[in-house]
Amino acid sequence: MTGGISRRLYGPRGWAILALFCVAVFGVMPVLNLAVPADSPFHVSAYWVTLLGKIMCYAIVAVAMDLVWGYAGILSLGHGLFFALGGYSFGMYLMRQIGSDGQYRQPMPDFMVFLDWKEFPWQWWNSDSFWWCAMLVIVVPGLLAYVFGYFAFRSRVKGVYLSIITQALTFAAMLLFFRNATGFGGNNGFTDFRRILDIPIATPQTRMALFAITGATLIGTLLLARWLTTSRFGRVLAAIRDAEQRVMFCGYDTVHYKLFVWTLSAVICGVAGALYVPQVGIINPGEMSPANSIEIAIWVAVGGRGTLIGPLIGAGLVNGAKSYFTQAFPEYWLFALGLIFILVTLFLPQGVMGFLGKKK
Amino acid sequence: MSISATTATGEGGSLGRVAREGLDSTHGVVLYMEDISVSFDGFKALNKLSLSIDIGELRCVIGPNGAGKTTMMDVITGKTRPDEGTVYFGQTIDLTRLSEAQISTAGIGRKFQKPTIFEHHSVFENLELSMKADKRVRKTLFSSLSSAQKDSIAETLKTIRLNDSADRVAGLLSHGQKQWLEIGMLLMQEPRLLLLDEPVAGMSDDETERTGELFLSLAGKHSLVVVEHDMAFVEKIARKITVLHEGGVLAEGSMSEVQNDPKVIEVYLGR
Amino acid sequence: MRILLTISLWLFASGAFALDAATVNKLGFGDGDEKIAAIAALVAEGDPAAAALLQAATDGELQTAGKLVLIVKGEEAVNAATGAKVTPLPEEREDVILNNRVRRELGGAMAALKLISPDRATRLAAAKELTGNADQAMLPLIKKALASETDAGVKQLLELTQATLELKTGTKESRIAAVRTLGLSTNPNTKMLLLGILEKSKEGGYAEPDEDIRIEAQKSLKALEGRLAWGERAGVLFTSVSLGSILLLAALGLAITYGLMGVINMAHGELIMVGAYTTYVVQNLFKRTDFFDWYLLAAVPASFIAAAAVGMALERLVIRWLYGRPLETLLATWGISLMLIQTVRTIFGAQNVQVENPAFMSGGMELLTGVVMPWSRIVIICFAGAVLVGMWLLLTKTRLGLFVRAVTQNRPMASCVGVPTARVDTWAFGLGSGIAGLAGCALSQIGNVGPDLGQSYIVDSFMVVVLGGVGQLAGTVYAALGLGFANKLLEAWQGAVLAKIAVLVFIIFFIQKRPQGMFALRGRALDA
Amino acid sequence: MKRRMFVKQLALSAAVAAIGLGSTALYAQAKTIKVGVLHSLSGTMAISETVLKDVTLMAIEEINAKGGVLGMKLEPVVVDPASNWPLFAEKARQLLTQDKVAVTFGCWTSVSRKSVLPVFEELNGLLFYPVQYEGEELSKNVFYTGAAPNQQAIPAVEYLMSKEGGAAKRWVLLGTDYVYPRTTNKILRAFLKSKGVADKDIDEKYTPFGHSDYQTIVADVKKFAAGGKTAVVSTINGDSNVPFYKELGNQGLKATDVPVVAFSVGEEELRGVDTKPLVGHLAAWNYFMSQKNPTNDAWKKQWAAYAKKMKLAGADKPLTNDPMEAAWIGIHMWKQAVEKAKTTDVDKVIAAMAGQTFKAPSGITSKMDEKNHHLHKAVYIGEVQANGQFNVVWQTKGPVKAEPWSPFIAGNDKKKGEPDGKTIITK
Repeated sequence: MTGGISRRLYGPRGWAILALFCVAVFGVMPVLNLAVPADSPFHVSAYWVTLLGKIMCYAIVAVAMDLVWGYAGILSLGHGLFFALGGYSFGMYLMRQIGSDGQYRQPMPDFMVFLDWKEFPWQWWNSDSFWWCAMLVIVVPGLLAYVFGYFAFRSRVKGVYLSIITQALTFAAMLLFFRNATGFGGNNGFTDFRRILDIPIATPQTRMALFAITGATLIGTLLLARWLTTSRFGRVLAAIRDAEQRVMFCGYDTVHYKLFVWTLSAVICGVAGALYVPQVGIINPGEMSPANSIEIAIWVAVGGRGTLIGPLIGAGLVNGAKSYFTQAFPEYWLFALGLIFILVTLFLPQGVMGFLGKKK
Repeated sequence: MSISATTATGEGGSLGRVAREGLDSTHGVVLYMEDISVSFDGFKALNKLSLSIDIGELRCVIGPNGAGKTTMMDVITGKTRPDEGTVYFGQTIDLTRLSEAQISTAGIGRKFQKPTIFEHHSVFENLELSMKADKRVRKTLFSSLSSAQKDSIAETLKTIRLNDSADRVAGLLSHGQKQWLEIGMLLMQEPRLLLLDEPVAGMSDDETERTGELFLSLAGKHSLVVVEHDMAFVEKIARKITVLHEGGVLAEGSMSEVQNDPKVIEVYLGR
Repeated sequence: MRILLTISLWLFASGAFALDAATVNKLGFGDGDEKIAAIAALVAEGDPAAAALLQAATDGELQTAGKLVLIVKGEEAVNAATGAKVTPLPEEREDVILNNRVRRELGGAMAALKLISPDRATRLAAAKELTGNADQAMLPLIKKALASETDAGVKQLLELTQATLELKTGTKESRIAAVRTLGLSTNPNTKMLLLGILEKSKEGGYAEPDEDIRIEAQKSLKALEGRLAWGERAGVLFTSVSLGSILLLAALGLAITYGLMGVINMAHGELIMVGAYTTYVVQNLFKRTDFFDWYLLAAVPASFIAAAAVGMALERLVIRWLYGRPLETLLATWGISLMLIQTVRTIFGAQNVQVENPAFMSGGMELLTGVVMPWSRIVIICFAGAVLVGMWLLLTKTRLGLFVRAVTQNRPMASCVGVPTARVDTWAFGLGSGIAGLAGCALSQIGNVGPDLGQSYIVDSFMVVVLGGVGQLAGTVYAALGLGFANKLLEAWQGAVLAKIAVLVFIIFFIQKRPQGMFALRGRALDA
Repeated sequence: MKRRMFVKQLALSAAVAAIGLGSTALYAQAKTIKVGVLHSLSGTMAISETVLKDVTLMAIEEINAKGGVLGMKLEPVVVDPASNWPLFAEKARQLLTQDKVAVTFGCWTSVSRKSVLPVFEELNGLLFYPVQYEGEELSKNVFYTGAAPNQQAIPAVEYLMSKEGGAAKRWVLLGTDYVYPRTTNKILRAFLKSKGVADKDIDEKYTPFGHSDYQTIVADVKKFAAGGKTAVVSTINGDSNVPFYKELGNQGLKATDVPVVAFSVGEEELRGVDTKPLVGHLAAWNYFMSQKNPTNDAWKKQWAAYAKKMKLAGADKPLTNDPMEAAWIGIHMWKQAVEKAKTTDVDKVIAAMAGQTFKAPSGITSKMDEKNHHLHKAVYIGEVQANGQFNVVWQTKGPVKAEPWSPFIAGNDKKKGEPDGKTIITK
C-alpha cells in the first residue's frame, strides 16, 4: 500500500458516487417530488424530502465532526451546541418572519407577547434581517468555539478532559436555554415557522429549494474538507492527532492548528443547524443535550473516522435506522440501535468504510 | 562543582527579550544553562544544573537512570518550565519564555528517547512536515513544495538511506529506520542545536556505526547534544562528556578524564 | 388524669359509652365547619369516649353507613355514638373524608388530650405538635398540663406555646415574660410574632404601644435570629455534605472503571440503575415477610452482586476487546446503555417503581425547628463513607487491589510477573460496577427508580471523576464534596438553575487551570 | 408488505443518494381506518406516555370489538417519537402522508405538540392532545382533551385560599424551569394579585430539568412558611417529583402545615413514592382513579383486564389517571363525530366534534365545546392518601368551560375563543 495521509481519499469510485449524489439531489429528487403527480408510484412525497433533508444536515455535522475528531483527534462531546446555536441564530429570523400570524396575531413572537415583553431583548437586535441572522449563524458558533478553543488548547486540555468539558459546555448551555428569561422561548424553543425571505415555507417548492441548498452545502462541505485534509495543513492535523509533541518540536504552533479546524468545524455545524431548523420546523434546547452530541460522535464512528465519506454514511445509516425502527418496532428499536453500536465497534473498528475498504 | 563558564549570560538588556530574530552567538556559545532546578512533587529532578554548549560542539551527556538527562532536554525544549534558573539560546534568546514551537523555530531540534514519528504518514510526508518553512496555519493551507524543497527532501532521504521507502507509511518501518527517520526530520528543520536522546538504541551495529559517522559529520555545522547509554558509541564520537548525577553535573571533560574521575567511578561502580 | 386513664383503658376494651348523637353526626356528615365545631365540642367534653372517637378519626377508622357513624377496625364496627357493636358489617360504607383543615384541628385536639399521657415521648410529640398549632381555647389545657409537667424538654415547649398564646393578652409582666420566653425559641414562626410586636403602624406609632415590651422583643429577636442563622448554616452544611456524598457514591464506581481502567463507561449510569432495580426486587420479596424494615441488609449485597455480575458480563463480552481504544469503549458502552435501559423498560415498564424507605429511615433528626436532617440522607452519608473506606481497603490491602493497581499502572509488566491480567480486568470492572450498584441502592432511597435513572447521573459522575483527576481516588472524594458545596452555596444564593450552570462553567474553567484535574501528578512521562 | 417497502426505502436513504421510488402507499386493504398513535415509548417522556399508548390501543380494541366505525375496523399505527421533538414532527408527517391516518392521538408536553402543530396545520390533519397544558393556543386541527389552566390551576388555588382549604396567605410557586410552569405561574400570580396577595407573599422558584436534589428548596419553603400560612403550588415536571416528595416526607413538612398542590402529579407519578408521609398533600385534576361511579368502576375493570391480557408492566397494580381518561374521552368522541359526519374527512369531523358529549369516567358527561376545541370539565381537588390514591375533598359545581386564553394575561380579552380557518359545514 502506498501513500500516507493524503493519498487515501476518494478514488475514482468516490468521485463517481459524489457525481451520482449531485444528480440525485439536484435532478432526480426535484423532478420526482415536484413534477411527478402525487398519485404516481414514482412520486417522492414531502415526508421523504424533509427526512432526507434532515439526514443531510446531520451528515454535514458528521463531516465537520470528522474534521476535528478523525483528523485532529479532538473528540468533542459538545458539537450539538454549535449545531443548535446555528439553528437558533437562523431561527430568530424565522420567528421574525412569522410576523403577525402567530397565536396572538401580534408582531412579536408568541412567547415574548406572552411574557409581556414590549421590546425585543438585545439578542434579537436586527433579527428581522436575513443577512444579519445568516451572519450570526456563522459568527455565534464560530466565536464561541474560538474563545472556548483558545483557552482549552492553550492550556493543553486534551483527550477525555477536553471531551468532558465540551460536554459540560453544552449541558450548561442547554440549561441556560431552557430558561424563559434567556429570551429564546425556553423549552418550547422556536416553532411554527411560516416564511423564509417572505416566501411561504410549507410549499413543495420552498421545501425542495431548502433540500437542494442542503445538498449543495453537504457537497461543498465535503469538497472543502477534502481540500483541507489533502493540503499540508491536513497532514499537520493528522500529525497532531498521532504525535502532538513531535509536531510542536517541529516548530508548529499546534494551538492555532487545532483552533482553526475546531472553529471551522463549529461554523459548519452552525450552518447545518441553520439549514436544519426550517426543514424540521423546530429548534429547542433538547438539541444541546449531551446525548445528542454523543450521537454525533457515534455517526462518525459507525461510518469510519478520518474518511470524510464514512461519517456521511454513518449519519445516514444511524438516522435512517432510527426513522425506520421507531415505526417498525417502536417497542424494541433501542435494542437494535444499541446492538448496532456494539457490533460496529467490536467488528468494524474502522467503521463501515473500513469494512468496504477491506472488501476491495 | 561544575567547571562550565556561564558567567557571561547576565548582560544587561538582553534579558527577557522574546526573540524571533536570528541567533546571536557572538561569544561562541550556543546554549547556556545556569542553576536550573526542577522538582516534581518534592522530587528534585534537576538541582542547580549549569551547562553550556559551544557552537559546533558535539557533547555527550551520560549518567545513571534518574540523573536528569531527559528532564534537562525537556527544560531546553520548553516542555518543562524550570522552577529556577536561566536557559539562554545564544546570547539573547531566553528559552524559558518561549513555547515548544517557538524554540523549535529558533533552531533547536530534538529527538525523543522513543522514536516519535508520524506513523500514519509516509516517510516523505514526515520529512515534508518537519522541513524548515513558514509553519503558520495560513501558509500550510496553500503551500506546495518548491523544487528546491523537493531536492532537499530527496537529499535527506539519501542521507538517512530511506530513499527507497519514501512512499511507505512510516509506521511500517523497522525500529532502526524509525530512529533514522527521526534524525532525518531533525535535519530537515536545519537546527543550530540538536538534542538527541538515545539515538542508537535498538540499532544494529552497522546502523550505529553509520549514525556515529553522521553525527561527526554534522558537528561543526550544528551543535549536538547526545544522551546515550551505549558507552562504546559514546567513546567513538565523544570529544567532551558531561556526567549528570542526581540532577546536577558530576563531572565534565574528555572521555579519559571522566573515566578516571573518582566521583564518576563511585557513582557508576557504586558502593 | 381521668382522661388519660380512660384513653388507655379504651385501648384495651371499648367500654360502654354514649356521646351526643348530634355531635357525632356532625363529625360524620357535616361540612368542614361543622366537623371542626364537633371536634371542639368533643375536646371540651373531655369524655374518654370522645377521645376514642377522635383517635379513630385520626387513624382514618371513621366510616358512615346510611345514617350511622361507625368506628371500623378491621372487620369489626361499633356505633360511634353509642359504642354498641354493629353486626353484621354494613356493605355500603363510606369513609369520612377529612381534609387538611379538619386534620389539623384534629391534630391539635389530639395533642391537647395527649399532653397528660404518662409516656414522655407522647407528651413531647404532642407539645411539639402544639407549638405551631395551638389556639386560644387550648390555653387552660396547656396551663394545666404545665402545672403537672416534670420533663424539662416538654416543659420548655409548652412554655413556648403558652408564651405564644399569652403574647397578646395578659398583664404587662406576663407579656414581658412571654416575650423573654420566646427569645429562647428556635422556631422560625416565633420570629414573625416578635416582628409583629415591633412593626410600625401606619400612623407612625408602633403596633405595640408599650416601649418596655418592645425593647424586650428587640432583644429576644436578636437572640432568636442569631440562633436561626446558625441553624441555617448548619442546614447548608448538611445539604452540601449530603449532595457531595451522593455525587461521591455515583462517581466512585466510575473512578474504578474509568479512572483506573480507562474505560469510558457510558453505561455506568445504567449499572447504578441495575442496583436500584435490584433493591426494588429485594424490597418486593421482603414485603410479604415481617422483616420489611431490614430489607436493605439484603438489598445492599444483592445490588452489589447484580450490578457486578452485569458489569463482569459486559467486560467479558464487549469491553475486553476494546482495551487501548478508549474512545471506542465510549461508543460500545453507549450502545450497552441503550440496551440496558430498554431491557429494564421491557421487564419493569416505563414507569417509575416504588422503593419504600424502611421505617427507621423515614423522617429525620430535628436539629432546630425547621432544620431537619432526614435519616435517609444521614444513612447515605455514612454509607458513602463506608463504601469509600471499603474500596480503599480493598485496593490497598488485598491481593486483588494490588493486582488491579499493578495492571492499571503497567499491564505488560504485570502480565510478565504472572498477574492474570485478563481476570484482574474482569474483577476490577466487576468491582467498579458493583459499587455503581451500591450507589443505585442508596439513590433508590431518595430519588426515583425508573429506566432513565442512570442518565441523570452519568454527566455528573464524569464531571466528578475528571475534576478530581483521572485515576486519583482522593481527587474524586474532594471533587464530589467540592461540587456538593459549590452547588448548594450557589443555589442558596442564585437559585437551582443558575447554580447548576455556574458549577458547569466553573468546571470548564478549572480544567483550563489544571488540565489533568485537581490531583494530577506533575510528571515527566512522555505523552507524545 | 409494508415492512419490505420500508427496508427498500431504508436502503435508499442509507445510500443517501436515495431516489424515493414508489413511496406513495397503495394499500390494498381499504376496509380499515388508520389511526395514528404518537406517544414516546423511549426517552425521558416514556415514563408518562407509554400508558397513553396502551389506553388508546385498548379503546381501539373496544371499538373494533363493537364493530368499528362506519363499518370499518380501526387500524392503529404506533410510532415512537422517542421524546425527540424533531422526530415528533417527522413522525407526524409520516403518519399523515405515508400512512394517511384519519386521526392521530398523541403528544405530551407543549413542546411536542408545538413541534407537530405546523405539520398538522399544513396537511390538515387531526390531533387529539390528552394532557393538561398552559393554554395560549388554539388550532383548528387540534382538540385539547386535557385541562386548560382555568380547569385545573385556578380552582386549586381558589380552594387553598378558602377557609376549607386552609386559608393560605403566602404562596410558593415551585416549578421546573420551562414553559408550562412559567406560564401557569404567571397566570396564578396575576390571579393571586387580583385577590389581593402582595408580591412579597409570592415566591417563585424554579429548578432545572431532571433536578433531583430538593433539600435546599424544601428548607427554603419552610423558611418562607414561617411568615404566615403558606401553600405550595408545584408544577415540577414528572421525573423530579419523586425526589421532591421524598424530601418533603423526610423533612417532615406536613400537609397540615404547608399543603402542596400539584398539577402534574397523579396516581401514576405517585407509583414510585411511599405516600404515607405525604397524606394530605393535594393534586388538582379532572379525574381521579378513586372516584366512585359506575362508569369509572367499569373503566377501571376494563383497564385492569386489558393490562393483564397484554401483560403490561405494572399490571399487578393497574392504575388509571387523568391523562388516560382524557385520551379515552378523546378517541370515543372522535368515533362519535365520525359517525355523525359519516366520513373521516377532517373538516367534517371537526365540525361534527362541536358539542359532542361522552359519559366520562370522572362521573360527569363531558362535552366538547361548540367552539373552542376544549372539553368542559369538572375540577376535583384530591388529597393524597396512604395507599397512593387521592381522596376528592372538593369539586367544582358542574363542568367548567375551558379558557384557553387566560383572562389573567394582558391582551387576551380581545381573543376569540375559536380557532381560525374552520370550514363551516351546513347541512
